[in-house]
Amino acid sequence: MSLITVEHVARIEGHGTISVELDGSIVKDVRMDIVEPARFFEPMIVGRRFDEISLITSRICGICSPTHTVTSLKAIEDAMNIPVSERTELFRKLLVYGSFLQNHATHLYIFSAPDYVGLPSVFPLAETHPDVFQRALKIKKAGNELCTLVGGRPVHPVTAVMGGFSQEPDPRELEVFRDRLADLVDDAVATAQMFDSFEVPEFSSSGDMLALVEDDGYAVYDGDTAALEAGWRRPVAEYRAFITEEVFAHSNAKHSTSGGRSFMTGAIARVNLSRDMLMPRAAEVLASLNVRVVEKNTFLNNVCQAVELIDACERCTMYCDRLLDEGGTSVPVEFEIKAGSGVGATEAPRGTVYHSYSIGDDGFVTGGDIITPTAQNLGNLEADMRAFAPTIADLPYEEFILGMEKLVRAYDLCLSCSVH
Amino acid sequence: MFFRVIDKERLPDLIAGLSSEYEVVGPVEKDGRFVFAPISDPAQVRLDYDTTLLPPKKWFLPPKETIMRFCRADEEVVDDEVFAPPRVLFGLHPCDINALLLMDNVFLEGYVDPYYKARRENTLIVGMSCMPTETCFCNVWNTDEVHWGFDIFLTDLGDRYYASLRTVKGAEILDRHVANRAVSDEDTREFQRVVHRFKQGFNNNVDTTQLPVLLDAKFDSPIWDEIGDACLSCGACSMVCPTCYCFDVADRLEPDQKTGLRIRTWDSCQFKEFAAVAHGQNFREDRASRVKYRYYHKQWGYLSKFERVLCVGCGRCARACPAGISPVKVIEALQTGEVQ
Amino acid sequence: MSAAHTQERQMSSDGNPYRPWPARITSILDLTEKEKLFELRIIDPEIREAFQFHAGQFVEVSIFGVGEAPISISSAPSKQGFIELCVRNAGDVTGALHKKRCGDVVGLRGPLGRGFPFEAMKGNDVLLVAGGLGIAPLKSLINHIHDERHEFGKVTIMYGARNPSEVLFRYQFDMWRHRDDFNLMLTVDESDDAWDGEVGLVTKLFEKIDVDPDNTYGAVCGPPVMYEFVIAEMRKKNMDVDKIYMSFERRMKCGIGKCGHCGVGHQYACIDGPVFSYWEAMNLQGAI
Amino acid sequence: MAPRVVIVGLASDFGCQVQMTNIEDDLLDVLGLIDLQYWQLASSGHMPEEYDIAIVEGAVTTQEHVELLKRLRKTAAVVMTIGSCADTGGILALANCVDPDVAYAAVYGKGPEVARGRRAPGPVDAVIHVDYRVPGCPIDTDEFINVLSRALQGLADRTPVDPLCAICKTKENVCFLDRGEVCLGLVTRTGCGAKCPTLNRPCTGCRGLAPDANLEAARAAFVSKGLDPTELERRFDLYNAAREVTR
Ligand SMILES: Cc1cc2nc3c(=O)[nH]c(=O)nc-3n(C[C@H](O)[C@H](O)[C@H](O)COP(=O)(O)OP(=O)(O)OC[C@H]3O[C@@H](n4cnc5c(N)ncnc54)[C@H](O)[C@@H]3O)c2cc1C
Ligand code: SF4
Ligand code: SF4
Ligand code: SF4
Repeated sequence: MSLITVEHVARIEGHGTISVELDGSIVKDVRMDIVEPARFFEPMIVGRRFDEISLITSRICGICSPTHTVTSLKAIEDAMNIPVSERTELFRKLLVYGSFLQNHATHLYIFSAPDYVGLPSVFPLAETHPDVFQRALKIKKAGNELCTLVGGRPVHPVTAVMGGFSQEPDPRELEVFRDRLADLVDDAVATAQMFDSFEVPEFSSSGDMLALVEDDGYAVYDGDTAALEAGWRRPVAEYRAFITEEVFAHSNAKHSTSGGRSFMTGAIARVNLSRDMLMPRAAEVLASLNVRVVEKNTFLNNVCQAVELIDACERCTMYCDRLLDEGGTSVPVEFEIKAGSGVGATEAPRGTVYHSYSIGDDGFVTGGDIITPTAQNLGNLEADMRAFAPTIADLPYEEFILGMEKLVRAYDLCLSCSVH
Repeated sequence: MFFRVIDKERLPDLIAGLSSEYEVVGPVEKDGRFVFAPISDPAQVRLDYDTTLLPPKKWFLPPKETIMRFCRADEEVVDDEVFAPPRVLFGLHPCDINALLLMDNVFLEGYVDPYYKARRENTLIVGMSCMPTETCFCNVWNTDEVHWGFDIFLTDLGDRYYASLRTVKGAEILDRHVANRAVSDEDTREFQRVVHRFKQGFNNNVDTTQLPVLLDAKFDSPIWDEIGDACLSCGACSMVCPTCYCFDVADRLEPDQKTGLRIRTWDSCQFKEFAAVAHGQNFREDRASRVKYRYYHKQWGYLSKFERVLCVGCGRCARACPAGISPVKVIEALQTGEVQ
Repeated sequence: MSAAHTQERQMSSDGNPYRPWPARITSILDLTEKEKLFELRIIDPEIREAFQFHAGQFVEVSIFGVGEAPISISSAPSKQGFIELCVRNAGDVTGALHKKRCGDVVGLRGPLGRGFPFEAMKGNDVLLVAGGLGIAPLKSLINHIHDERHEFGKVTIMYGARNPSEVLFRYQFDMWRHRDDFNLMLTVDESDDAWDGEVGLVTKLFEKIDVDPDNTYGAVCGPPVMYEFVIAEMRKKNMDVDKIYMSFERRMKCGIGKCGHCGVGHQYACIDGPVFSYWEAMNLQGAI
Repeated sequence: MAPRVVIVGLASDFGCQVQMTNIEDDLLDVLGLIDLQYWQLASSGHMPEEYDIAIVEGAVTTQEHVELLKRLRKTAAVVMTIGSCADTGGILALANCVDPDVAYAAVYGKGPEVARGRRAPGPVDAVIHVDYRVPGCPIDTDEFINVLSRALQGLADRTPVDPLCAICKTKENVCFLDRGEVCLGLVTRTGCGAKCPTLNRPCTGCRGLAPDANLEAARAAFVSKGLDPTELERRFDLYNAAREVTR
């Protein structure tokens, strides 16, 4: 028996180790050890005031901080029954999409692409393929600047508060940005085509796929949870009933199952469940790619992210237009502090994130629960790893490792999120 | 000086007219208070403002300004051009105009500061009469009146303005952009009545006789420790003060480290490092000595050079200080030996 | 007193007094572990010729990317075409300067400030007292007196350093030591075997001298703690408060009376000083 | 020769490392100044034996972190921390306010002990000496480039020591204290350009206590503005629960 380990897998957000137990070339066991230290966010928020919670939970993840902020605000607004304006929702959507743009560009180009072109990092591309490198930075930068425009800075937004925004961007800047987003569509299309051209192994994940869905749109900010294969659709408030979390000895992150089965969440799940809701250009490009209608090849999560980039650019252009044309206000609504419990769910770039809190009548939090996409994905990832490893076990060591790393990276893991 | 009268409803003509030739900066509302900001529409201008958050000094000495660009390899300045667009500062109260005159002493005497000078030369000043507020004490320093340092000064007579024209340029732009007429005796009588009412409106009357003596004699007074204990060393007072001019200079390299900028930023004598030198020596280490220095310099140091006190009684520091320290309170404390 | 004594011409050719002139380092001498002596020549010949200064004045040395530091001119005003700076490595700018090599270019602004009243001192005895790096500005004065020795009476130099390895300008002292028209006294706080001079604080040297109070000028420069004690000794010798001169070190950013950092009492060290008479200094609250 | 740099993450949300990638326009210039030898977030490869500069993100929460830091300190000539977690313990130190066993049970229930060598979260300088710091949650990219530039030139650390209000004034914000809202700018280390107040949000103290802050006077100022002075400490805990101050 021998044990292969890849410690602190590079180019993923957070610290994790791949372990493969081999008996000759027979794969005995495969694990993803999450060594990222626990940070105890859930107990940490207990005893803090309702208006500090989104500041704290934003720090679960530096990449999806806009999503955590928005989800956290929604959960507290749900608990205290605070409605927000449509304008506030539009700005929040821009914030979430800003993090999609920046995250997908980072994941695709900085984390994943080097695997497919045989490089240790993206930096050498700056010289060999300056156009690709510049495109990566252009999309990423637009994402950051969208978050900055709306939230005040790229990481950990400042302006998003309970019931609205502390400040709105200058309409002139919004106008400039709208044009910039419209411009970016072509870069997103080129990204999708590039990832479509990369060869990926034939593979089908055994788990189900879960994502938010809405009747009238590509669900990102709101919606119910739907399961692709199990076929159900349920309100997010019931998430505790359809997602079960379990603790495993080798991992500081918990694993999730739904109905006893592992599942995947993220771009591939969203595209599978809501592909009819994509914006025109995104839909058109998707149709032209090699991705099949119901696609369960985990490796194609990358292509699905690229399709979402196109959708995000188109959609945000539309949102900017609406914000510029329609009036309304995002000034925080007046509210009364009261006791209650609430749930918020949003699509983070890498899957659905759930926050739920209970608040006492003094406005201080008495309990909280957070499930991040990566925590949901880990069980499925290990199942995929177990299924995939034997198919490449006879490859030379380096290639075997690269194959496993590619699979892991396809999930766009966020390990610090997973151990929050 | 020459005088003209403008009907109140015609004033927007003047602002709009000036906007065609200059960048016009005037008082506008911000979150319930006022700031001097560029005007795009005469209706934005709030001539009923009490005082602005920052004084007009930022238009001459910006909070942060690149004074030169350099190239590191050959230790050479590549650019020290001053950007000074033609500008009108509209609606300045007498205290703020007087403050600029005090700043002029520093920046235009001795070594001339080319950045300040260029902006000063390219800026026209239109003054505006005001009414005293709670925190105003310009009466104490005689800075409630202003006789030069502006191009036009408008005194509000209710339905019309009494315009004092100090410069050729001022007379010219007034004539060009707004209907005006000669001053009648009644106008001048009304002007006197308004000024009288203004003078009656002050409620701060601190005794400033022999202030330099008081400051020197009380240099070691425990009063300063008491004030020092209350001070947050936050520097808010210096930032909002129209007559505080201290600055810091620091170099910043561009990310490629090849070229860089020499940047000056507003500084404050209330900051701990302000008087620190090498080898751990700091001439004003404790808060009390720093607070004391601010008042000492304003009311005696500057006076010893320019024969005026470096304060115009605008009251901004009193409003900005979270601990409520103000010139009036400090002077009173020195006189009575008690901090109120 | 103030404005009249300061140099008021705009320094730089384009009228920007903040803009340094490029100057080349033409020689570097290691004096001690921490101090080096730099010889600098302004590159532009016209400006180089026009550069006239008084002992006690200083320049702002500029290293782009790092900043500026005020440094006293150590060479004599009578020597033209170059200046000497004795610089201790004390931080960013001085540290960066220490890393420079002969032939490198730095920026220079000056001369700045008010120096010693050389003209008024003529015809009198002079007592110069330096502690540590305080010898840097005084050396300029000593050199100037040396060049016009016949104009002065008795010249006494007292110089104290912490230990023999920190004694600056040894080569100069060795020269002066053998002249009988300079009374040179060196002392160190802690001696070593090779030291043949005095041991103890510089104030101890006062026991050994006689002063004619009616016509002696004093010039003092050293660390802040030194002034009080040296002046007490001078006062014991009945020297006049307005004939004792001292140079002050303060934080400076501009050197031309704008930035406010060097405020001392009601004056600015950069334009009203750095040299003040003791009478003036007594009137500067918080100065000594 | 460009200095060899390693970038190391302890317990954190990676936000500051993400900010380091967020300097898109200057990324290549900055990378050109250094010889980047190890950055787990962005590149495959192993931590080298030798390097000159170690950039550390994250709070110290495990014994492994302590060992790692000691190794870094021995090897690197310069240690630079980025972000509140590394600088003050940051948000993570809030967990110090909760009994660790209770916290553990709340997250993992009765499950097996997986959190290795847990320690109360704290700042890097509680373990090793730090030469340069970029405070803030997250770091400001400009400040990061500037501090890195100073480190590369061997210039002194100039982390600001004064509170925030001065720069807030230059932004012409109406003071939150005057609006009856708690703002921590009075005691928080300046350098962020008063980011939050300028976006109409009170400062929450992410850059830590200004070394020259006057807490006593700040409490008095709160009282005079009709605010609860105990809120100053309570709010300040958010990013600074690991601080040692006399309460
Ligand atoms: C008139 C005059 C003449 C002088 N003559 C000489 C001379 O002949 N020879 C000589 O060697 N020296 C001389 N000095 C002293 C010299 O100017 C200082 O040692 C020098 O300015 C130090 O600059 P630096 O950049 O090297 O050090 P800095 O990097 O400025 O550091 C020095 C110290 O200053 C403090 N400091 C500076 N800036 C900051 C900041 N932004 N924040 C916090 N702390 C800060 C710190 O305490 C630091 O330790 C003179 C000074 C004056 C005023
Ligand atoms: S000291 Fe205060 S009152 Fe005087 S001018 Fe400055 S801000 Fe105004
Ligand atoms: S808003 Fe906050 S940071 Fe700004 S001045 Fe007021 S207390 Fe200071
Ligand atoms: S204002 Fe306060 S909370 Fe906001 S970035 Fe600055 S220090 Fe941090």
